[in-house]
Amino acid sequence: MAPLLSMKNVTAFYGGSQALFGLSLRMRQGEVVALVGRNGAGKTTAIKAICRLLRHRSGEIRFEGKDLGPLASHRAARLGIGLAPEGRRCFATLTVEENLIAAARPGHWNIDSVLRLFPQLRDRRSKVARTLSGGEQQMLAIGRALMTNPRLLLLDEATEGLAPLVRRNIWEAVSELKSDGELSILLVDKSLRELAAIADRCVVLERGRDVWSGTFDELTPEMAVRHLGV
Amino acid sequence: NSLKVGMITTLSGGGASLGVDVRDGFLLAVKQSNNPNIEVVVEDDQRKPDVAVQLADKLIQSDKADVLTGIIWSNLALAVVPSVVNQGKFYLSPNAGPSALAGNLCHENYFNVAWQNDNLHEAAGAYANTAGLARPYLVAPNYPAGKDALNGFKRFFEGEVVQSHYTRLGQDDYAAELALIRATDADSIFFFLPGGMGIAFLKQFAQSGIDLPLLGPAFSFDQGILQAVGEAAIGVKNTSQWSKDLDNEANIGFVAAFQAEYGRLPSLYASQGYDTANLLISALANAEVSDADAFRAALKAAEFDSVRGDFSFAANHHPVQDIYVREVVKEGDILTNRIVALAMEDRSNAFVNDCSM
Amino acid sequence: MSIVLIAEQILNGLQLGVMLFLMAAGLTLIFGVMGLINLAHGSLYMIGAFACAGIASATGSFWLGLLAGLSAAAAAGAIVELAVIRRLYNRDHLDQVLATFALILVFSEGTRWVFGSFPLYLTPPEVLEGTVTLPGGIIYSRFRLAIIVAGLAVAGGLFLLIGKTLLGVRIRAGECDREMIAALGVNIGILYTLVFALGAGLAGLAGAMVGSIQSVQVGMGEPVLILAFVVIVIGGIGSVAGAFVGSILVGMADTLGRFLFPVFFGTFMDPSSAMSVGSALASMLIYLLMAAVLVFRPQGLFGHVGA
Amino acid sequence: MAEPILRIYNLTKSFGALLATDGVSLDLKPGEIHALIGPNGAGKSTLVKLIVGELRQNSGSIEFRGVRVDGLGAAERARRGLARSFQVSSIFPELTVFENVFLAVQGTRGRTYRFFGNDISNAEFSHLASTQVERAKLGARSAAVASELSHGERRRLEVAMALAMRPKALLLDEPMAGVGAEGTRELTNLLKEIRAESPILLIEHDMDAVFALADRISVLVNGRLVSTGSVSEIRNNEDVRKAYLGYEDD
Amino acid sequence: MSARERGLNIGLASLLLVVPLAAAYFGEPYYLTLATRIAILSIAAVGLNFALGLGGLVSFGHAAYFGLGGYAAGILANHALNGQAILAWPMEIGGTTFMPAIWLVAVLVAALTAFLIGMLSLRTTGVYFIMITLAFAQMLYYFAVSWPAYGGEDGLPVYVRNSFPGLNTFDPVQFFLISFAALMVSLAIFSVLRNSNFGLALRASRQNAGRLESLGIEVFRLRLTAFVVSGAITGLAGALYADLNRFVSPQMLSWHMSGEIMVFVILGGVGRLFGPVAGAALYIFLEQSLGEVSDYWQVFLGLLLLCVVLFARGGLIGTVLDRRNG
Ligand SMILES: Nc1ncnc2c1ncn2[C@@H]1O[C@H](COP(=O)(O)OP(=O)(O)OP(=O)(O)O)[C@@H](O)[C@H]1O
Ligand SMILES: Nc1ncnc2c1ncn2[C@@H]1O[C@H](COP(=O)(O)OP(=O)(O)OP(=O)(O)O)[C@@H](O)[C@H]1O
Ligand SMILES: [Mg+2]
Ligand SMILES: [Mg+2]
Repeated sequence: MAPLLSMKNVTAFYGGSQALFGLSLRMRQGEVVALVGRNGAGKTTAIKAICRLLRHRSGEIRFEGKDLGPLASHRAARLGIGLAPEGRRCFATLTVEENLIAAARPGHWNIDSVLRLFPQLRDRRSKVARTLSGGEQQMLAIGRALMTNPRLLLLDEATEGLAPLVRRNIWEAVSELKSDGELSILLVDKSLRELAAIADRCVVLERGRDVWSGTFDELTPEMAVRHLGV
Repeated sequence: NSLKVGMITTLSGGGASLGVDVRDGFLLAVKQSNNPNIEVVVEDDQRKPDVAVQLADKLIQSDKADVLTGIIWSNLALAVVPSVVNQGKFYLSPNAGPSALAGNLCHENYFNVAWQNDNLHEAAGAYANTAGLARPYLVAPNYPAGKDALNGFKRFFEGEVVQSHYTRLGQDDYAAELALIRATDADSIFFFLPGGMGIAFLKQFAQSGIDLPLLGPAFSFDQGILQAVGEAAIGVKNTSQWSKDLDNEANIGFVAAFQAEYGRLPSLYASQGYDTANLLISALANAEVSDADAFRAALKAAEFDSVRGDFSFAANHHPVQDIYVREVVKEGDILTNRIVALAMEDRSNAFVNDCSM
Repeated sequence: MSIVLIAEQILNGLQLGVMLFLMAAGLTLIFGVMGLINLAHGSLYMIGAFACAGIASATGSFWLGLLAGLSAAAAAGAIVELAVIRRLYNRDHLDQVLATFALILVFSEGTRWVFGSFPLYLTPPEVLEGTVTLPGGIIYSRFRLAIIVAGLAVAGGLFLLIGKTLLGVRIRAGECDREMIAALGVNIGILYTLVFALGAGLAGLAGAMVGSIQSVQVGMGEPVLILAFVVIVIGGIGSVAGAFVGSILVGMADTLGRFLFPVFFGTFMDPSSAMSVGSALASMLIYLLMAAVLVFRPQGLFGHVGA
Repeated sequence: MAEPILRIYNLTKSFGALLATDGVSLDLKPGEIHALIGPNGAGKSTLVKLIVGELRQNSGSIEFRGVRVDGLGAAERARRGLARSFQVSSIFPELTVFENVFLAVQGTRGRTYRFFGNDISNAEFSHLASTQVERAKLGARSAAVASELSHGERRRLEVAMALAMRPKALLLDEPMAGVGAEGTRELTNLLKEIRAESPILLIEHDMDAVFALADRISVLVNGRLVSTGSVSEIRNNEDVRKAYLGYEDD
Repeated sequence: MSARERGLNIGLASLLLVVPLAAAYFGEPYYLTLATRIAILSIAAVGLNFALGLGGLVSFGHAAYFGLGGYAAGILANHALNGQAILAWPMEIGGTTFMPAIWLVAVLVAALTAFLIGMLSLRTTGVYFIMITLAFAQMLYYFAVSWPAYGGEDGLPVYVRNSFPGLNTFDPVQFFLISFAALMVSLAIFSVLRNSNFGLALRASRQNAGRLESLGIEVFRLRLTAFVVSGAITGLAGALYADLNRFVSPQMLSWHMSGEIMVFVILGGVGRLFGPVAGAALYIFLEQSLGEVSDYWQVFLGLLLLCVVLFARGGLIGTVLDRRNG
C-alpha cells in the first residue's frame, strides 16, 4: 500500500536562504506522527511545503501516491489535507461561525461537533475572531481545519497558548480520531510528554534534515538532549 | 522668407476635441497655401498650464519658433502668452481671449483671431432684448470665465435677470439647479457650460419637463458635440461669430475643403484655426518675420479672406466682427446650426480702453 | 421657498446618492472586500457608458446597450484581474495604486483612440423619458426614478451576497488572509476574478445609466471615482450598508448644499457674492463632510476599528 | 515588607456585555515573580493591556512606583518602566533583530527625537541592546531581518525587546509559548536571573514553568480573581485543579 | 544603504547635472528647462517619500503643500510687483521677490498647513488616511478655483523670476543650478533623517505602530513630525515650480498633481533615497518622448508603467539593484 504521505529529499528556500536540506518523511494512513526539533529546525517549513504554501525546490512530496509538486495549495487541500497553522491565522474580521464555515467540506466534522469539542466557542459564535483571546483563536484554528474534514491533519503548534485542561481535551479528541483509523495527524508541539502519550512515532528535525525517527520509547534522554536540548 | 510656427494645443484627455479641430483647421490652411516655407510644430499641452509653459519654452528655445499659437483654454493662455510676447515672439490666439489679455496685459505681439471671451455672451444679451426675453435665469460655472460670461451677458441686456447661478466647475448633475429654475418665474435660460457640463445640462433639461427657451454661446452647440446632445438641442438659439452656412466665398470653400480633407463637418474651432493660419500666411506674404515691426503691421492689417466675412482688428488686437444667432436644426440625420439673426454688428470688445498699447 | 421645492431637492439628493451608490457599490466590493485599491474603477464606468452608447446607437435599443455596457465592463474587469491585478495581491498597496493609475491612462486614451475625441450620444429609452407627477405635486424625471429603483435593487442584492452567502464569507476570508483560505481548499483566485468582474460590471451599469443623462466622454469616470471613494470612506470600507448610507449622505449634502448655501449667504450678503461664496463652499462641502466624519469616526460610519 | 512596585485596585473593563476584567486587585512586589493563570479567555491579556495603557479601564486604578498612572498614555507608561511582551509576537518585520531590540532602548530612553545622527554608534546603548539579544539566545541571528525568523525565534525576540526596555516591572504574556522545550528551560533560567532587576508578572499556561518560577500565583476566571497563593496552595486547590489544570491525579 | 546603491545614486545625480548642461552647451537649452522641472518635481517627491516611504503615510494630498508653496511664491511676487500690501493690518506686510525669503515663507506655510491637516488626518490610518488627505487637498483646490483675488481657476501669473543675491535667475543655467542644489539639499536632509534615531522609529512605525507605542514612542507625535517635514519639503518645491513657470494655478493643487507626485515615488522605488529622482526623470522623459510617437501616447505611457509595476518590483532603483545582485 502506498504511504499516505511521503517526502523524499525535499529542499526548500525562502528567497535566497535555504530552510530544508533534504528532508524525508513517510506517514501511513491512520498514523499520528510528531515532528520535533529546535526553533528554526524547519518544522513549519516542512508543513508549509506539504500544503503548498511554499514550493519546494527539489525532492518529491506525494500524498496517496499523487505528486503534490505541481498543485496549487487549494488543490492540495482538497485532496484531504487540513491545516491548523502556526500563529493561528484566523480570519480576523469574520465571526467564529463564518471562520468555521468558510472552507467547510461535508463529513464527520460540522459546526455542532466542533462546538462540542470547544464549548467555549459556542458562546462566542457571532463574535469576530479579532476580539477572541489567544487561546480561543487557537481553538478556532483547529476547529476550522477539522471542518474541512481532512484525512491528513497538520497541527503546527496547535496547542500553544491553550490552558492545560483544554489541551487535554484536544489530545483526548485526537486519540479518539486516531482510534477510528480514519484520520492521520502530523503534529508539531512543544511538550514531549504530551506528544509521547499520543503519537505513534516521532521524527526529529535538525537544520532542515530529518536526523532521527522512531517511537518515543526509543528516544533516549541523551538523544533528546543532543537534538532537542532537553 | 520662412516661418516656424509652434502650436501648443490640447490633444489628449477630455478636452482634446477642441485642440484637434483647431489644429486641423490650421493645418488645412497651411496646406492650401502651398507655401513650403511654413513649418508647424505641434505639441500637446494636456490642458495643464505648467506643461504649456514649458512647451512654450521648448518651442522658443529649441525649435526656434517665431510665432506661437494653438492654446484653447484661457488659464493656459494667461500662463503662456505674457512670457512668449515678452521674449519678442508673436502669439496668435485661435480660441482663448481672456479679458486681461485684452485689457491691462495687452501686448503689441499678441493677436486674438477668435474673439474676446465676452463677445458671444454679449451677443446673447443683446439678442435677448430683441427676442423679447425679459426674465432670463443665468447659469455658469463658478470660475473666472463663468463670471465673465454672465457679466458679458448683462452688459447689453436690458431686462431683469432672475438669478445669476454659479455651479461647480465640472459638475455633471443639474437636478438641483433645474428644480430651482422650475420654481422661479423665469421666462428663459441663458447658460454657459462648456464641454461635458453643457451636454449633461441639456440632456437633463430635456428630461425635466421644463419648457423654457434656451440661449447660450456657441460652445455647447458646436458641430463636435451637438451629436452627443441629440434631439434635446433642436431649436436652441446660440450665438457665434461663425456658422457653416455663412454665405461667403472663403467659407464655402473652407467647409468643402475641410469635409474633403477630414471627412467631418468643420466646427467653430476649426474655423478659428483656419482663420489664424490664413492671417499668418497673409502677413508672411507682406513682411518677413525677422522684421518684427513690419510683420506686426502686416498682421494688424489682417488682409486675408476670413471665413467670417468682414474681419479687422481693434486697437487691442482683438477682432471686430459680426456675431450671429444660430438655431440648432436637423439636416437629414445630422444636427447642425443655421443662422437666424444678426445679434451684433462689427462688435469690438469692452476692454479696448484698458489697453495702453 | 416652497415645500414642493424642498421635497424635490431632497428627492434629487436621494437620487444623486443612489447614482453614486451604483458606482460605489462596485468599488466597495473590490476595495473593501478584496482589499484592492482600484483607481481604474472610473475607467470601467466609462467603458460601460461607451459600450452602451455604441451598441444603443448601432442597434437602436437602449436595453441592449445597457446589457452591453454591463458585460463590456465586466469583461474588461475580468481581463484586468487576470492580466494585472492577480499579480499584485501580495504586493504593497502602492503597487496597486501605480498599476491602476497606469490602467487609467490606457483605458482613457484607448477609448479616445477607438471612439474619437467627441462625446457620444446616449439618451434614456422612450419608456423612461419625460416626467411623472408624484404625490404632493412634485414633478420628477422618470429616468431618475428608475435610477433610484435600480440602485436600491443593487444595494439589496449586494447586501445579501456579501453578508449572507458563503461566497461572501469566503471573499472576506480571502481579504484577511488569502494564503490561508487557499490552504483550506478554496480556489480564491477564481473567486476574486468573479468578484472583480462583478464590481466592474456594476461600474459599467452605473456608467451606462448615468451616461444617459450626463455626457459620455473620455475622462467621465475620474470625478465620479473620487466621489465614490469619498462615499465608501465615509460609510466605512467594505461595508455595503456603509456605502449606501455614505452615498445618500453625500448626495444629500451636495444637492442641499448647492441649493441652500446661496440662500443662506443671501440673508446677509449681496446676491451675487452670496451666490459665488455659497457655491464655492458647496463644492467643498462633501470633502468637509468626509473630513468631519473621519475626525470623529476614523474608521467611517460603518467601519470596524482596526479594519 | 517592601512596598509593591505595581498595584492595581478594583480594575474593571467590559467589552459590550462581556465583563472581561471584573474588579481585579493585584500587586507586584520587588524581586518577585507573580504568575497569573486561568482558562482561555479569562481576561489575563486584557489585564496586561489595561496595565500598560493599551486599553482604558472602565473603573479602578493603577499605581506604579507610588504614582497613579491610569490616566497616562501607553508610551509614557513604557518610558516610566512598565514593559510588556506580547502573547502574539509583535515585531518590526523589516528591521533586523538588533534594530528591533535597539528601538526598545531608544524608545524608553526618550532618544527618539534625535534628527541628526543615531545612537547605534553609542557604545552604551548598543551594548545594552546586544546584551539582550544574547540573553534571548538570538546572538547568531542578530543581523537577520525579523521577518525571516521562525516562530520560536520571534517569541525570543519578543522577550528580548521587553528586557531591553530596562523595566521596573515586567509583564510577560506567555513568553514560553512556541519556544520549545529547550527554550522554556533557557527562559526559566533567564527569568530567575532577571527577577532581581525587576519583578515579573508572568502569564503562562506551561504549568511546569509556572510552578518552577512563581513566588505567588493568582488565578483569574471569567475576569475575576478567584484565588491568590503560593505554588503549593494553588497546586492543591481543588477548584483550580478541576477547572483549569484538568488533572485529577498527579 | 549598500555601496551599490550609493554608486547608482551618484551616477544618477551626475547624469541629472551633466546632461542638461552639455545639451545647453550644444545649443539645446530646452533640456535645461526639462531638467529643472525634473529636479523640482523630484524635490516634491522627496518630500512625499519621507512621509510615504519611511513613515508609510500614504498622503494623496501632497499637491496641497506643493500648491501652497507655489501660491506663497506667486502671491509674494505679485504683491512686490504691484506694490500693494498683502496685509495692511495689524502690521503692513508687503510682497517680495527675494528668493530666500520666499522659500522661507513657502516652507513655513506648507509646514503649518501640514501640521493642521496632520493633526486631524493622522487620527486615521490606511485607506482612510489616503482619502482624508485627499479631502483636505480638494478643499484647498476648490477654494483656489473659486477665490477670485488671486486669479481663481485662471491662475496667477508672476511675469518675472524672483531674484537670488549674486545670481541671474533668468539665466536658465543658473536657475537650473539653484534647483539642482535645492534637490541635493533636500536629499541630504532625507538621508540624514532616515539614518537618525528619528528615522529608525519612523520606519518602525510603518511596520507596526502599536508595538512602537509599547516601547515608549508616541506614534502620533512621530508621524505628525514626519508629516510636517514632508509637507515643508514639498512646499519648497512648489515655490521653485512657481518660479520655473512664472505662473501658479489651482492645477498645482489638484488631485492629479498629488497622484503624479505619488507615481514618481512609487515608480522610482518607495523609501529609496533617489527613488523620487529616478521616478520623476523617467516619467517626464517618457512624457516628452512618447508625445512624438502618437496623439495617443498616454496609452503607451500607461503600458510602460504597467510593465514597470509588474516586472520591476521595488521600483526602478530596487530593480536595478536586484539585477546587479544577481
Ligand atoms: N477587543 C475586544 N472586544 C471584545 N471582546 C474582547 C476583546 N478583547 C478580548 N475580548 C474578550 O475578552 C475575553 C478575555 O480575553 P483575554 O485575551 O484577556 O483572555 P486571556 O485570559 O488572555 O486568554 P488566553 O489565555 O486564551 O490568551 C475573551 O472572552 C475575549 O473574547
Ligand atoms: N519567511 C521566512 N523568510 C526567511 N527565512 C525564514 C522564513 N521563515 C522561516 N525562515 C527560516 O527558515 C528556517 C526554518 O524555519 P521554520 O519556521 O521551519 O522553523 P521551525 O522548526 O518551525 O521553528 P519554530 O519552532 O521556531 O517554529 C529558520 O532558520 C528560519 O529563520
Ligand atoms: Mg514553527
Ligand atoms: Mg491571552
